[in-house]
Amino acid sequence: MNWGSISDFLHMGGYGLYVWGSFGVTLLLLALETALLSRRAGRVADEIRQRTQNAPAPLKPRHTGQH
Amino acid sequence: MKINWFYFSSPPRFYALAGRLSPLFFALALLLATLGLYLGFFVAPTDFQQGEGYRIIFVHVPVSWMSMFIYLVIAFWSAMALVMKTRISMVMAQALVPTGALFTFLSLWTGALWGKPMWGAWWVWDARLTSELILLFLYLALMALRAAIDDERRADRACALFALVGVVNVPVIYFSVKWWNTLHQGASVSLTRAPSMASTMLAGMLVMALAAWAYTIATSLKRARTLLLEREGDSEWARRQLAGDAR
Amino acid sequence: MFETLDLGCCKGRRTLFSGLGFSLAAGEVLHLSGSNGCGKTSLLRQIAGFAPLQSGQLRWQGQTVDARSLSWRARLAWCTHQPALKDELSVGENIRTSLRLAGVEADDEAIQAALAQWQVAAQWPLAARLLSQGQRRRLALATLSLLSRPLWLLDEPFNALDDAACRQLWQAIHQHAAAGGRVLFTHHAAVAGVRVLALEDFA
Amino acid sequence: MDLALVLFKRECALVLRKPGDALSAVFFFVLCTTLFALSINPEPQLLRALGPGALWVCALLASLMVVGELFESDWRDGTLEQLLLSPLPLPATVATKALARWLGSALPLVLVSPLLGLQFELSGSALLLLPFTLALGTLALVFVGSIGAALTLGLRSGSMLLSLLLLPLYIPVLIFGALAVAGAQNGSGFEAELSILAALCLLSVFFAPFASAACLELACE
Repeated sequence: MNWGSISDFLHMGGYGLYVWGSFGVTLLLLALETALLSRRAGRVADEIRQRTQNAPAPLKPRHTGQH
Repeated sequence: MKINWFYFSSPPRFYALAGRLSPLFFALALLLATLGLYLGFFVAPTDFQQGEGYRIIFVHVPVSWMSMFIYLVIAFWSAMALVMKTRISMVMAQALVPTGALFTFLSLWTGALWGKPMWGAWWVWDARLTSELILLFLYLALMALRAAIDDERRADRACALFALVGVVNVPVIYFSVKWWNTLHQGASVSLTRAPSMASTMLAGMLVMALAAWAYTIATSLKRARTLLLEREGDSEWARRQLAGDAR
Repeated sequence: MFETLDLGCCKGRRTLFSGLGFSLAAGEVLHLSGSNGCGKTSLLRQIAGFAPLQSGQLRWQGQTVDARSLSWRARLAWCTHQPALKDELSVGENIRTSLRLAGVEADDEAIQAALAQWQVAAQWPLAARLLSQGQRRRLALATLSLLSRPLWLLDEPFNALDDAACRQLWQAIHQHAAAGGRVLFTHHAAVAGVRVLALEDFA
Repeated sequence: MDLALVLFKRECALVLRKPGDALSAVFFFVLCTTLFALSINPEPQLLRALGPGALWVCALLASLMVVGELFESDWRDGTLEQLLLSPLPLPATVATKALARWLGSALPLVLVSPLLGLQFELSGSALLLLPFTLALGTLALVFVGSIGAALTLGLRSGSMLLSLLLLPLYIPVLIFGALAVAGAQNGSGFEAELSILAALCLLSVFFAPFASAACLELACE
């Protein structure tokens, strides 16, 4: 164990700002990306469900010479 | 047994597979990150030269590796998309770009935070840093190019072509900046001095790198799913899939 | 015989046409009709190999052709509302260069004669920027007959033409057909005496 | 080959009929370097140190202007479609156009560069070397730039996007060009940089037309 106390841990031997700045921002941005992604996925699915309800007859699927 | 490489290149199958794999990889990423952070903060010893500040490498090195690796993967999927014309390859290439750009930004950010206490400067024109910055520009250019083109097919192919041109250029850029740098500054300070690293440090870094991998896979699969829905939301399979999801 | 089999076109989520096929024998003229936005131009662009075929294939004399190959493109004459004239060059220079770039060696007399038919011969030394819209169209259409390419693809060729020019265009089309050429043109209105393919039938 | 010559002649004629368009890049280059020199403290030491880099950055920005309009007018007036139907292969078309454009716009820039080098008090050998590096470099920039021009053809905010796409790709040329001139300036040798610059130039002249041709086909869909 490297750390005697919580404040020791936060202090990071004088590098607290830099270390926590790196880890904090990384965590924050990754969480943000995940959250934005979930929201977008939900919104797209909702939109399509709505369209499906309004126009129940599905369009002919076209697979156009591509896999 | 003959393997059908194109089995999962059918959008419905891919959509279903990605839906199953993405949460798995998210969980894996969380697990690995926890383990990696534990190793990094509680097991790895203090560096005798850099003190506790070196612990930034546990996030910096994985995101830097990932940022470069993702670009290669994008180029790979782009080449696949141009040659095989598989729709999934294009969606995958598109899905990776934001994550790659994010990692590149984080690499620069953490690099600056590491450099300030160690070198006394937020930024030095080191070959790796400069290449990383240019990599960020390439990612931004890819996103801007996609945003500027309305026609999806043209956007796909234009981005694929640009990604391939970019991947040819990245090593040239790295080499040229390195050349320039050695002329101007002499040998640069090395960020990762593998030989002098304690094995626990290396282990922590590798676990964190694996976590970044898992995170990238999870995010890109999830984004690919969303993109696929946006593109083909009106097709029969998407409707069936969504009806199934709602139940 | 020029045939198209099972052509289709999707724009975003909309299917413009699908399962479209027709054949065009030597000497035939085909009018592609349909309302605005029904995919007439898209179809022509697919046949010309500018846009990729989204489905189906093109066949020429029974052989499947790659619409993006140079050999296919060497069979086409393409005319749209953009006359491909350079403002800075004179009419003569423009026509001469575009013919030579199309791989045609035509002497000035032949070009002059064709221009005279379209009543733009007098403009020969003028810079192209001095021409009116209609004169530009006439020049582009006059170039067509000089190209000696078997398949003409004309996108709304009658637009911006006066009556005399329209008659001249009909004459040119029939001449081309009589010489064993094929003409495929789009037009929004009905035309008498020409085989029609209505794109709406394939929507 | 014949066809390429016809196209080349037409492109040259276009440049000659409207020299203002072609020379605007040169004016930009002259203006930009002069402003650079003015904004710096007129101390010879400083000017000499910054000169190679400043000249090269201005040349790079000027070649961005050169490239911007490479296919634009052909695309607008329908010439590009006719060129696609020409028996001349598209990569050859691209190369011919790029070469003509380079001759029309970049070569004058190369020729005036020694004069502008005087503003920065470059040494004799650097002044001699500057046009050679710029000639090789701008050739590479125009050919690589043709890829960007083809990609952004007809797009909204095309010129902004063009610079975003191209600047990362331009960096190696910039570095070696500026280094060669700086090397000649302080007498530390420039052969290696010059040969790398030549290699970059050859590579881009050879490969870029194929990439641009693919991008042009895409833009014409």
